[in-house]
Amino acid sequence: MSAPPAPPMPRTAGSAAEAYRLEGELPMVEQPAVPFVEIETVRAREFIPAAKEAFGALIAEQGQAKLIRPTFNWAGRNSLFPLHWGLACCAIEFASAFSARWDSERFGIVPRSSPRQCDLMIVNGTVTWKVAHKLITLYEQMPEPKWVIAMGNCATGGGPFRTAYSVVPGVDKLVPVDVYIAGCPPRPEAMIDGILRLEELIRERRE
Amino acid sequence: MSSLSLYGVSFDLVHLLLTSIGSVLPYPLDAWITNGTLVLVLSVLVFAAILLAASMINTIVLIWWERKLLGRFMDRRGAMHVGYAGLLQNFADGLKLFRKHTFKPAEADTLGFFSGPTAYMVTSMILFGVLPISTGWNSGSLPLSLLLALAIFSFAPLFIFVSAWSSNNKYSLMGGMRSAAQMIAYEVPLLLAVVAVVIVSGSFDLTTIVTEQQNYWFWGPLFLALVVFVAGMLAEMERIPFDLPEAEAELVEGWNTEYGGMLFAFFMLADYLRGLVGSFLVVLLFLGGWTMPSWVPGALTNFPLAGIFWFLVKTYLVFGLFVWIRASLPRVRTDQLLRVGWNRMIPLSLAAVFLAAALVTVKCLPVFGCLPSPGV
Amino acid sequence: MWINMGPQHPMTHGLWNLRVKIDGELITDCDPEMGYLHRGIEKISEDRHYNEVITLMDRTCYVAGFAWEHLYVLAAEEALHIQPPERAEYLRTLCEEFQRIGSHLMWYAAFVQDIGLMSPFLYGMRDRDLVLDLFQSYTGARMTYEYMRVGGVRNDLPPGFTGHARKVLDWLSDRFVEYDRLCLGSDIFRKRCDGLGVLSAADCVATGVTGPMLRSAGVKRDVRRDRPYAAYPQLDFDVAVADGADVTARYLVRMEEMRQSVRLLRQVLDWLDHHPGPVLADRLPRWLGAPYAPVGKEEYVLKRNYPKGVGFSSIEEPHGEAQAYVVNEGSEHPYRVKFRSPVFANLSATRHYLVGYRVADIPPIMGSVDICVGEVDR
Amino acid sequence: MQSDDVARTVAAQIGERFLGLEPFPRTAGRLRFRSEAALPLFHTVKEQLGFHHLSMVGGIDWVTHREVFYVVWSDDRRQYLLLSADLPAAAPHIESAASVWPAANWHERETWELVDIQFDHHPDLRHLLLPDGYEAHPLLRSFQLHEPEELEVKQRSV
Repeated sequence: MSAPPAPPMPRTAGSAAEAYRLEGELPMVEQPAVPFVEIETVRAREFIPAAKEAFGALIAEQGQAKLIRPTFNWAGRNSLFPLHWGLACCAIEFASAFSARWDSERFGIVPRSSPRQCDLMIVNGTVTWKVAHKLITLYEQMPEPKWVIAMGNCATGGGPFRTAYSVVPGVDKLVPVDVYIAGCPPRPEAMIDGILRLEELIRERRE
Repeated sequence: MSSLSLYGVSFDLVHLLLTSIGSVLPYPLDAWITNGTLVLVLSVLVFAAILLAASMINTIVLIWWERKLLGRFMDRRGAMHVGYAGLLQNFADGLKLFRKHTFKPAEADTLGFFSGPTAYMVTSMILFGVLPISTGWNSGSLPLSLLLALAIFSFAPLFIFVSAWSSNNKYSLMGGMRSAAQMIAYEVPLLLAVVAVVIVSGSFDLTTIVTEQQNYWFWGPLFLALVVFVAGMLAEMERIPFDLPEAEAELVEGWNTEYGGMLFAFFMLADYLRGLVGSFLVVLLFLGGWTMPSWVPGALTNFPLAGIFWFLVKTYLVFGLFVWIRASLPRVRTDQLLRVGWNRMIPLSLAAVFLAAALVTVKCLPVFGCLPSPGV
Repeated sequence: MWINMGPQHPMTHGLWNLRVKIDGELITDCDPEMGYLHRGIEKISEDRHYNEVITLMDRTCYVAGFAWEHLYVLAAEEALHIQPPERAEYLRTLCEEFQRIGSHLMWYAAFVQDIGLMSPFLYGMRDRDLVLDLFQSYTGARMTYEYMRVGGVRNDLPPGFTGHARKVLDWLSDRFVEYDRLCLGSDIFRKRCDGLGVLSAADCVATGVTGPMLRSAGVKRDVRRDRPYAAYPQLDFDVAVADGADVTARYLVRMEEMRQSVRLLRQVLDWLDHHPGPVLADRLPRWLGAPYAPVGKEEYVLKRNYPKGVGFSSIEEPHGEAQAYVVNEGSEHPYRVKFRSPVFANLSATRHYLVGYRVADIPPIMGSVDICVGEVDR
Repeated sequence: MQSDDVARTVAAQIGERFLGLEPFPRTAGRLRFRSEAALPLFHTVKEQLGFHHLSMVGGIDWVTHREVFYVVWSDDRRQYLLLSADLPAAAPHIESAASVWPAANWHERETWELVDIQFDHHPDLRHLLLPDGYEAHPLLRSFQLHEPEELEVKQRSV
């Protein structure tokens, strides 16, 4: 007994899954016989998605769970480049965390000035409405995968300036936040601890 | 020589592999598979792969060396938690950058944006095929290998400028302009310093230049040329007293501001490749390459791969000097840099050339021999 | 071509935007854009009890928290007619002078990084941590202390503090020599900084520039000397001045100020060793530190018959001359608090000391101004 | 006492628009004047009395009226002098001091946007601390602080 022939892939919009779903709902239409060998030039732009799909499936089945994802997660969590900027008080402790006593570079944390080269935005201070759209721009300029740490009370929820007219009550109203660090300002140890917790999150990440 | 060279090694390897495959194959196939052209092509590929692996590993270890050394200069530790003493840190960085989303800013020029870093990386890598590392590590004797190396070395400003221009970012553009101006300004004294070496050694072949240094290394008699060469090299490598194109304080990240992910990794890797090549050249031209003076006990120079070992030791020490300079000097300004380049470096390098010519004329080189070796 | 340097830019050391018009590498015009860190501290203060405002003061200038606490506390005491005990005044002087060293070390770290010196940044931060450790030993915090009170300070020093503080001062005095060797000993440093960002004494006065920038132009003006407050009248020190009005002169002034601070601190520590006493005035109004509750409009109405008053104070903050104006209308909240930030005035003169130089000169010049955006935007 | 000299000089210059010199601890005093006399007063204080340094400009909303105050410093006298004028609550305005003391520029911009005091003939009166187009004046008494409204927390899309 041979398996029924797969329905033809739709050429335009829609996906294979959609075609299968339709098949369940509608009565089968008689298909003309397909010749065994079809001589056709395979174009690169058709080949690449197909190959991607095939290899993607292969990797998803076999390698990804055991090899590829752990490897890349290991790399990703051990080299987090935070964005080098300072908003307010916490920025000083942020800088202290890179000084000789705490030396975040031990963990591979190196601040970069260009958002294009960063994985991690540490919001180290009070976010005002005036700077909000620039913060979002910076976040959008960072390439995926990216993370955000809200450092200190102001970034978490407005802190002592919560009632002020110009302050965003927590940066999570602007961008998704992964880790919140309490403190006003948090000590450098706390900042490093926050980053290590983020590393734990990345370790369990599946994508 | 050819049987000893790295290229010979790869040829032998491929030949062995193909003949063993051919021995189990029927008639027409075994003749085809052991044919000379195929062996040649494959051995070139194997040679390139060995070079690639060696250069990559060396570059990554070089970055580690710089980070640890810089950490010590700054009273801290540097990377230490990933792998033993942070040795795997740079592999993690590389893998992470590989994993990052590759993108292009909306207003950037596609062709230039992607080809710039790639070409910069490739030209830096080609250099490894040219430079001899030890007696067994070259692609055969090129009579003009020094000129070829320097020619390839000076391609870089073009590609930096292309990628900076096509990024469509004001900081990138300014960085690219500075980079081009600086590299062109320092190309001239660099080459003139090399001319001094060529005059003394009488050859453009790096292998010959090294064997000429068997008795005395050139840093003693050609000290002036060495100073000019190191300064020029610092400018070419864009390291800290001359790192204006990436001056972090004013031009965010200089010409690679808009680059992220793998393209940024290309830039970083190519920068350090050039750092490695620069240190190689200093060692080859002035510090005797893989040779060691005769007063060093034979046990230290006669073990297998001793040439490579000593060559790498010298290279890393020279790079350590560059790191030391980076840790202790501030950055100069563009106009000061160019003024020093055109007004000071060129006269100095001309003086070095004349000095070398005078030394050769009066034949008093052994007097200056820094490490005289009467035995050889 | 206008370029935006900020709000996220390595040069800014905070959240502001320097818009620069350049012609090639030459600066032809500039326009600082402030307010990215405007947190409405003056408004929130009207909502707080007198002692609660001190919490905000620490965050106003986060590298010189003690100086701003001191500034506010002086004005509030004047407005509320309270006299602090003498030991508290010495303790405040101790805090302020240590804070000056800490702030200048922070400045040093940021400034040398701007001109590309990498290691001294780490050295400056390392030595600043020693000062912060001292603060931590008697306030419990590294940066936001909440130590001073209207009418004194919160607590006395822990036992053994003065001995430890003297050791730190000895260590720092040695380090200052090292800093000078690293910077002034370097030809590149001198070439980068000499004759840069010149702002003459007349321009300084006209544009309201104060602090080390003014003293670097040769004007011997220091609030600690001209209008002494706290324990300064009893202490012996010199006002650091330099000629040249350029970046190097500002460097020299700040370095000398740190040495003078060490000298002042030794005197203060000696006094503190021999004069125990209370650190908080007795018979303070209890509502000074009542718990915070948001208040409505009607709360501003006078409730108690406390005498009204206006307090004005002026201190020599690490960045320059800071002033506070506190209006007490007899309620438990200050009616109006107004601060004068020295960096605010120093930045408003940007056009005078930036135009005509090159893009590469912006970081050293702005570094020599010593910017703390928190107190500019408040 | 030097403050007598201040009162005399100012009274001679601006006449009855000079409202008196109140004593103020550890300063030369607080000089009250009518807002119409601003510019001549500033010139007098700076040029005749030698207060070359303007430190601070601020405003206070007294609900019934507004007050604008200046703090100036003289290097010769080593003293501060406070200048203060009352302005009507409706459309408060005063002549800008920026032509006399350039330092007043930013201070007046700040006072304008926070306390809503119009400075006539100011060279560059636009928003400094608040974003462009912000219409409220936060340091007025009528401006109330309140708990921020609840906003939606952004979630990671991946």
